[in-house]
Parts: sequence; C-alpha cells; structure tokens
Amino acid sequence: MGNDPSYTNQKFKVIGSRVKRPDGIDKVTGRAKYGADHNAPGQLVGLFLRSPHAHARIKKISTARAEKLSGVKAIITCDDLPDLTNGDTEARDILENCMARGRALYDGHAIAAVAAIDEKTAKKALQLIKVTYEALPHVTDVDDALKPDAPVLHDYIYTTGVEPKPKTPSNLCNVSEFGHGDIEAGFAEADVIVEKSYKTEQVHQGYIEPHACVASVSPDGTGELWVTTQGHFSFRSVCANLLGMDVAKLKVTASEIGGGFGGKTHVWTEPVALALSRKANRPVKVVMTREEVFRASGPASSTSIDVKIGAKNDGTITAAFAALRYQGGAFPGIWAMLGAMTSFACYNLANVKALGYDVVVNRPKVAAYRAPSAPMAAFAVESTMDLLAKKLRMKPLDFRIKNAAKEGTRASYGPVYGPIGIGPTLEAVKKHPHMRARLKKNQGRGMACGFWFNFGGQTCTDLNIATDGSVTLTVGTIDVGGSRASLSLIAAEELGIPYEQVRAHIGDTGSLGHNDMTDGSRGTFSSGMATIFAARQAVEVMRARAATMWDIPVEDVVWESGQAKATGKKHRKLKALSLADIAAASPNTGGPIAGHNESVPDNAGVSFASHICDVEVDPETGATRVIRYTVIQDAGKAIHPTYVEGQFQGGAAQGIGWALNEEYIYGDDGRLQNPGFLDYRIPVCSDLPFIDTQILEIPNPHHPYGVRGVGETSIVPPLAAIGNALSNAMGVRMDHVPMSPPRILKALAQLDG
Amino acid sequence: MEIEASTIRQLLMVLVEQYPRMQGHLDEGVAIAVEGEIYRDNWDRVIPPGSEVFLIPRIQGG
Amino acid sequence: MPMRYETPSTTREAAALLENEAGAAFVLAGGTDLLVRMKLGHIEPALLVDIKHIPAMSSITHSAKGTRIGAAVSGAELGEHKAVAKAWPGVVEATNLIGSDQVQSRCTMVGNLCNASPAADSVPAMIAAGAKAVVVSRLGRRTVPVEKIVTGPGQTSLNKGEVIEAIVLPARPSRSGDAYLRFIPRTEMDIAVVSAGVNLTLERGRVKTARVVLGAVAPTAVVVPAAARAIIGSRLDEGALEKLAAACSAACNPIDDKRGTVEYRTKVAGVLAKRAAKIAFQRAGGA
Amino acid sequence: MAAHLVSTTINGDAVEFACPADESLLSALRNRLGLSGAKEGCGTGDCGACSVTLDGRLVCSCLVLGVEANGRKITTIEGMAENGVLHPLQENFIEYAALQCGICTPGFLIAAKVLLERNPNPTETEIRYALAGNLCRCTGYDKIVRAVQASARELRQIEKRKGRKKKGKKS
Repeated sequence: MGNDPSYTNQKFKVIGSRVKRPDGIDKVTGRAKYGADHNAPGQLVGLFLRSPHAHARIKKISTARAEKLSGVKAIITCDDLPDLTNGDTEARDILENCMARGRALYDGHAIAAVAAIDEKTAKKALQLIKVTYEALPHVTDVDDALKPDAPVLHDYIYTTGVEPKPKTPSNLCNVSEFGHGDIEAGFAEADVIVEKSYKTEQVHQGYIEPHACVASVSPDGTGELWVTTQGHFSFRSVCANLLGMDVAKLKVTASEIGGGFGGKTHVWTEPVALALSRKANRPVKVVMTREEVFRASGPASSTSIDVKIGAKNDGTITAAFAALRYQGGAFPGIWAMLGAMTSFACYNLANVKALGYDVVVNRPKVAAYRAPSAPMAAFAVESTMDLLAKKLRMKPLDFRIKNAAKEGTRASYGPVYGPIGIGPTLEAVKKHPHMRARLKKNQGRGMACGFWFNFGGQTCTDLNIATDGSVTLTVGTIDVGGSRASLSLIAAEELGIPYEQVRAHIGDTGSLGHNDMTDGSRGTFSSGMATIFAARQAVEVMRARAATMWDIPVEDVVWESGQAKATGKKHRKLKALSLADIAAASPNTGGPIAGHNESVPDNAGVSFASHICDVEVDPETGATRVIRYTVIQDAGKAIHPTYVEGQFQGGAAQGIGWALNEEYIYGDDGRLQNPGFLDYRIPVCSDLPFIDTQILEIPNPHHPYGVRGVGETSIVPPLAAIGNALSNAMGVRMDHVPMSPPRILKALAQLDG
Repeated sequence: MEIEASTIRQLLMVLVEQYPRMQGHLDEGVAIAVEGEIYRDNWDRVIPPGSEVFLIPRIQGG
Repeated sequence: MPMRYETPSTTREAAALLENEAGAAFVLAGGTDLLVRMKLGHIEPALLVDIKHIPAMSSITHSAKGTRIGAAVSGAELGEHKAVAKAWPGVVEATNLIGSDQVQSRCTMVGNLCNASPAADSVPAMIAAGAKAVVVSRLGRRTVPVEKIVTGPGQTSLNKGEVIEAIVLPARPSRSGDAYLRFIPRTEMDIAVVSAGVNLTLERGRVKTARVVLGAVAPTAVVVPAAARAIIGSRLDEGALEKLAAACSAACNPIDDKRGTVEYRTKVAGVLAKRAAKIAFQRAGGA
Repeated sequence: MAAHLVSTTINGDAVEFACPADESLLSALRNRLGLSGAKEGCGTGDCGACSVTLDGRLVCSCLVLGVEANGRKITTIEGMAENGVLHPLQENFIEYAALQCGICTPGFLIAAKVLLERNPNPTETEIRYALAGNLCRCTGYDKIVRAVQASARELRQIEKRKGRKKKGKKS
C-alpha cells in the first residue's frame, strides 16, 4: 500500500473544485433507475405475509388453498430455505430474520412469501395462507428485557464477556468493556461528580426509497439480482451462501440507491426473492411497502445509558464511566459495544471505563444507522459534560477544550491517536460568530461533540482509456451521495485531464472483484484511493506506450500535466504526447490501456465534529424549533466540498429529527403503532433552518491526498447539542430522546412544581 | 504482552499459537489498531518495532 | 369482483348509486383519506362514486346571505376564493391546514368531515362558524348542523343513500371573526394532536356571542359552551382568557395515543383556545 | 367491466391506457406507461416522491386513481425539460448539489415548479412550506432551498427580459 504523506501538502488542479455530478441529468429528468424501476420479462410479483404478533410459536402454516389460486406460481416458507449456514451463527440469524423458522420474533417478521402473476392475485394468496400461532409473552423495552422475569427470546443465548459463564440463557448477549486506568481511584480524586441516566427511543434510517429488487434464477443454478443496496458484492455473498448457490454464478447489479444510511447494508427480502424465483422459474419483483420498511427492515437501537463523570475544580476530568444498554432487535448485535467504544472517544481521560450490554428484544433486527450507536452514547455523555461544566462553573466549551483528546492521547477504546481534529473543531467553535449571536426570550444555545471511526475495506477498481482519450472509471462501491463526481475528480487529477473527460460507473458483480459496501464513510475514501493507484498504473502503461511510439527507453519518459514528455537533450525534438495521442495510437502499441487496483485501503482516519445549535421553545406547548445550526467537522481533504457539506447537513438534519420527534412507538401488544411517514415524523423542509457548515482539513496521513471518511460523524452530536440548547433555553435537562413536546411540557411542569 | 512479529498476519499467528482461545475471537472478527490506526483487512501492514498493537472488535458502519 | 367506479353528473344520481349498491360503497371526492385506507387494506370498496363531475358540488357561491361550498371543492380552491377567505379566515385556514400542497389540491371540507376523524382540522372551525351540511338523498334534502354529522371515530349520522352536497356558512355579521389553531409536533404534514376553533362577534368592544370548539380531545369535536360563556361580555382580558382555558381543559376527554398524552392534550387545548380567541377577537376588530 | 379506458394528455401527448378502477395514477404511470420518474416512497401521500400535476395542480399521483385522469392533463418529471433543454430548476438542482441520492428529486422539482409559477418571488419560509409535502432524507433541505431561490431569481430575470423585448417591439 503506497502512502506518501508529502501528498497532504500538495497543490491540486481539480481536487477541491465543485463540479457537476455525472449522474445529475439522469436524476433531474426521471431517467435514473432505482430499485423499483427495473422490470424483467415475465416477472412475477412477490409479496410477504408478516407476523401480527410480537412473539409467537408458529404451530402450522397451511398454504394449500393459496397454492390452488389461479395465477399463484410459488409460495415459500422456511421449509423452502433449508439451513445451509453450517454453524455460522451470524448467517443463521440473517436467514431466520429473512423468514421465520418456527417462531415469529417480532411484529412484522416474515412468515411466508408468495409469487403471483400480479399484485392482486398475490394479495389474495396471502389472505388464503392460514397460520396457526401460539402467542408467547413478549418484551420490547431494553431495560425490561434484562429483568429476571423477562420472557427469554432465545434458549441459546448465554451471556458472553462475563465470568463465570452463566448457567441459564438470557436476553443479555454480551458484555463488552473498554477503557483504561482505575476509575475508582479517579472518582476518589474528583471534586465534583455528576451521575445521570438517559433513554433514547428507536429510530429508523428513513431512506425515501423502500427496499426493492428483481430476482431471476435459471434452472441451471445461475442467477441475477437487480437491487437497491449499499453493497452488491456483499449481497451476492450473503444470498449465495444462504441459498447454496455458487457466488460467481449470481450476478448482482446495483440500481441507483434512494438512500441507505446503513439500512441497505443488510439483506431483508432479497434471499427470499431469489428463492421464489428459483421455485417459480420466473423473475420475481419484490418491492417493500413503507409499512414493511418500518416493521421489518432494521432500525437503530433504542437505549438506556448511565453516565458518571468526575472532575477536579480546575476542570480536569479524573474519571469517566458509562454503562450502555442497547437492544439489537430479535437477534444479537454489536451495537452496545460500538456505543461503548465511541462514548468517550472525544476526550483525554486517565481513568475511563465503558460497559456495553447487547440485549435482544421482540423488535426488528437492528441495522447500522450512520455512525451506528454513537449518537445515543454522545447524547448521554455530552449532556453529562454540560451538567458537570455547570457544576464547575465553567463554560461547557472551555470544559471540553480542556479535556479534548489530541495526538498521542490514548483513546477510550484502546489505541493512541495520531493527528486528529477534535481540538481544532472546538477552537473553530470558539471563533465562530454563531457563538456570539444574540439570543431572545425562550431561546437557548447548546453545543456538543461527536466521534466516528470511519473505515476502509476491500476495494477493486478499473480505469480504462478509450482510443479517443476519454476515460471510463469502474468502481464497486455504491454511490449514495455523489461519489462518482469525487472519484472522477480524482482520476482527472492523477491523469492530468479535465474532469469532463472521465465517466465513472458502478460496476456489477460480474465486472469487478469483490468490493466491500459503501458504509463506514468509506466510499470516496476507499475507491478514491484505489482510483489513484489505478490511474498511476495507467500512467505507467502510457509512459511505456509513449516510449514505444518514440522508440526510446521508457526511463527517458516522464508524465507531467497529463502528457508524456521525453527527457534529456537528445530527445528535445520529440513533442509531448497527450493522453489522447497515446490513446489513439494504442491499437498498434499493445492494445487497450488500462489501470487496475485491488487493495484494502484501511485507515480511513477517525473523524470528529462539534456542532452548535440554537433552539426556541414555546413554553406553553413544549414545541421546539431549531433556529440556527452550525456543523464543524474534520474532513481530511475535501475532494468535492459541496458534497462534503451535503453530508454534514444531511447528518445534522437526521440528528435533529432523532432528537425532537422521531421514535418507534410500540403498544402493550408489542406491535408497532406508527409504521408510516405520517406518524414517524422525519423533519420536513419547514422544520429546519439553513444548516451552516465549516470544513476543517486536518490531513489523514494514510491517504495520498489526506482524505478522511466524512459521511457519518455529523449525525453524532445533534441529540446532545439540542438537549444542551434546550437546557440553556428552559432550565430543564431532558434525559429522554426524542425530546418531544409532551416530554418537554412535562419536564417544564415538574420544574414549576 | 510482548510479541515478536513484523506484520499483522504474523502477530495473529503467534497469538493463536500462544493462546489457542484467541481463535474464537478471530473467527468472530477483529480489527487491529497499529499506532492508533485501525486495520480490518490489511494484514500485510508492517508493524514498526516497538509499536503498540491493539486488538479491537471488527466494527460496522452505516 | 372488481371495484366499480362511477361519475354521476347530479347529486341525486350519486345518492341513488350509493343507495342501490349492496356492497361497500364510498364517495370519492379528493380521495386523500379514502385511497390511503384502500392502500393500507383497511377497506375494499365495491363501488366508488366520484362526485367531481357534479356541477352543484364543484362550485362556491358567496353573497351577503351566506356562503355555500360544494362538497367537491378542494382546499386549494377554497383558499383561492378571496371573499370567503376574508369572511371566514378561521374556516379557510383550518381547511388549508389539511396536509401538504399536494393534499390541498385534492382534499375537501366535506371529505374531512365524513372521514370522521376526531382530529379533522376543518371540523372544529366549521362547527364554531355555525356551518350546516346539505344532505341529499333520493327522497330529498335536509340541512343538518355540522356537529350532528360525526357521531364517533369513523362514524357519521348519514344514512345509506345519503350524500352531503355542500357546506353552508351563515351570513357574516359585521364585527365578527374566527380563528383555528392546532398543535402538531412538526410544522407541517401532521395530524392535529389537539386543536381549537373560536368564532365570535363583538359589540362595543366586548364579546357578544362566541362559539368555542375543540378537536382531537374526545371521540368527536367538542363544543364548549362554558368556554364561550367565559369570554362573552369581556374584552378578552387575561382573566376571561384564563377562564376560557380552564373551561376548555375541563371539557377534554382525550386518550393517550401515539400522537399525544391525556395530560398534554388537556393542557394544550386551553392554550390553543386562548390563542385562537385572541386572533378571532383581533379579526373582529377588537383591540 | 374490469378495466376502464382512460384518455388523457401526458406531457402534451395524447395517451390512452386501460386500467382497473382501483389502480392509482402512480401505478398506471410507472407500470403501464413506462414513466418511472415519479417514485413511490410511501403510497399514502406523506412523502411527495410521486408528485405530478393534474390540470396544473400539484398532486401525489399515489392518491389519484388512474381512472380520474380521464380527460385531464398530466405533467410528470419526464416532461420538464423541453427538447433536451433543462428547466432552470433542473440545472440548479445539479449546480447547487440539491440532490444526493436523488429519489426525492423528481417530486421536489415538480413541486418547486408549481410554486414558482404561482409565486415567482417566494421568501425562504414560503419555499420551505410549499415544499413541506416532499420529504428528503439526504440533504437536510439546505441546498434544495438554495437551488429553488436561485431558480426563482433566474426565472424572474428571464421574465424581465421577455417583458423588455415586448416593450421594445411596441415602441
């Protein structure tokens, strides 16, 4: 892996410019094809029968009447999906989540699926399937699930991470511990200690495009899948594994994706769509309804978190502790662990301990949601930081600056940081005019920090130069927010050609080697890195071709500003050859010119953000309006600043929705009461102000241009920033997210009382 | 603990040799932090002499 | 059986179609509730009677004698009628609060009424205004106060074969004003958590008559005579407003649900009634 | 009779299609007429991704029946660019990066066009409320509002120039 830190200070020609995205015209004219926009000849409509129970034993599924209905071509239950996972428990959980096996584990769990000639017939067939359930006791709350009398979901879950190993199964899957130092000693040293508990309700990624796919399996065992996904190669592996297909014989083509935010890193209906197609011998299209998206695709965890932080009178934190309980839905996850890892990552702490409790409940299987698990932990820790600052009579900002992690700090999750951006974002907050703007009555200002790891992963990229000198860049990471523009900029930069000369595509699984998903803020980071090396390889080929054209040794050829130049006096009559010249000659100099890169660009560089937020509260109704919002985040080098800003703004908006109104509401019956956009309230345009951004460029020494991942961190601080602003506006400390009008009014009433 | 290894791969091999129970953790998925930077897949990463190496769980993103 | 769709050109014809259908028959005006219920599988109609081709239902007439708004008139069309918006700002604003601009292009007051949701926005405003519904059947027509139409969540007093042709608002006296406010957690695209409509007239600067109606705090919209009495005779001073708010809160009989709590609705009903009363008072020329 | 024959005008073209009475206009557009620019984000009128105009009014095509389109005029995102020339809103959505994933974009463009036709000089608040029926989960709306503001300025200038030309001809 090449890695040249000198690049971090280089001058760029096109990197950093705000070019138009290559897929723009298709997306403003309705031409772009998303998951549900593809049709295959002879396709059937696939629909799912879902459990109306939160927890039930499935005693019998009778499909006979449905099968007899004219136009029904296939019906699938778990009997059609034999367990081929061979001891891989993660795969087994995915299989069981896609189709219940003997038990319905949550409201919305798939019980059976039908493929029929049209939607009407498929719907009728669902009505004709008779399922006999035996309702079982259920639990949907994370704290309730840990009580001794709670119904236990799985008899195979024995808590790991504790000594001695438990003798009975429970809903607590795993306890993970992070930290260093001695917190008991640290708290003993503290002059002031604040301890508080928090709850956050479950939220959904809320992408506007429901999951959709067209699956087609041939009698010879080969198959094709058109699907909206954040990772078509991963979908291919998972689906092939579950169905016993050869990975290479399943071609997955990723559609344009209508938002994912982590929710499209997991398979939901896709393996079943393939199984339906295999059984019916026809293509099958499955499009989830919005209600299904909410009930049966992965939301983020709901949580319950205790935080305790102690400090000396001078503001030095002496010890920090958190216990974080996250539910992963009906299957074990790593969500509490991620919460524990990220909780104190912003600070330089001598004594710190975070315990993550991963819990199962009767809710849909949790999926990653943008910096998964970090926002809830940040809400608890950053709220407590403000409380502690208040007790110390320090400004919350100064308190954070005093304790901020820096290069050389041991992170609370283990490693020692290299150059990082938390300090600079806090200094930028201090200087920002937003901090000095006047506030009116019932208004308050808050700030909070956030952290996310970012990561790289397996990447495979092709760069092909056509004989006219135009360049095709084929990458395997899904473009969720404009990465084709950024990657084209990188190719143009390396080759020294105009941006417009490059055309970026997302290759299907048949055209490239494996690529990990677009997650962990890695799309532009990883494929960008691979693009750089692919372009450099193509440059080497072009130098050789130029040498051939000139009939001189290749050592005498250099590549400068998009041209091959011959060096040395003896070649001074040789006129520089442009990329287009070399490309035009390529048929006779050795054939097509290309560059490739297959690599694992790990090391996307951790990222930090500090947000400032002003809110106004109506004290009579508890309604909160965000009236000003500023995001300050480290981006390493911003390849396409407009799209970096877009990531900052989008994450902040999702965080604002989470903070104020979004929540899964379960009834006593364990059923989800608000599976629609009417009552699952994501922010609308009139709810938000303009969201100001400030991009800091603290280079990542592990990327040739200094790029860091930027996509996720922006969702981490808003919950706490708004909580802190509310506290400053009204004098009430909100400890339950969402901070909805009824909760705020109740808190205000208690304050008065 | 101190281990002699020049790459992440070597390190993991030595670890499993000395502590067979590590295999379970490796199967569940790990990431390796070398001097503060996290590696999930790049096991060819050279570990400079005297480096501190941290094994952390393999993480997921959104 | 595939669903049938009819487009009658008179109200009588529409009523006859509804009466003669043995299966589930529904009136289609804007469809913004009906088509959602169909989509979610809550209803499977045998017949839809589209009333938008009936001239008597598609127009607004407005004069000194009163206002008649056809059952097929959309919220957007109503909002664009300047004279009605000036005479009955509370009623028009309430109707214009239903859904997005997209929904406004289609939704109707009568649809909002007949959907019979306790949280319907236009209903408390209509009741406060003293609106009446013109109910037509094969046998003839009758005029019914709007508050008599809805009998419970999803239930109306209309008989099979009856259809509402129009809403009639009374003549607008001088020095009168109305207002409607609702609370929603977002700024748009929500169903009222609690709402209040106030309509009043003034005489020599004091409230002479008033009607106060609450929404989303009981199975149907609630007329609160005690709240009206609290402000009648007053110049809407703080004391009268407090009494109004207390009367409103006392009249609430809400439920806890996904949209709000009993406690919250009860408190905020009074808050909104006070605010709506102030706006109505100002619109009536009160100072 | 299972299917109704519907005669309508879509993006200026006379179009006929047959559909059952309970089929939505959105479904007819997408599944019968190959116009998949309008998207189904919810099917219940809550997201605006399926926005089209019906006789000039902005509607969610998921909340209109296909049969209701008989004799009426519909415009969809596919009809927004004229002869390959993008509408200023379309240009500015690209220029201002008002889209990330782009699934909501057709709906926003249709809604914004209706807004600017009715109100050529909207305030920020008016823009935000007029677009409140369209959900976007990627952008936080910031760049969408800016793109609409820029388009409004541009369209007003175009109108002004047209006005001047007319005046010039008269004198």
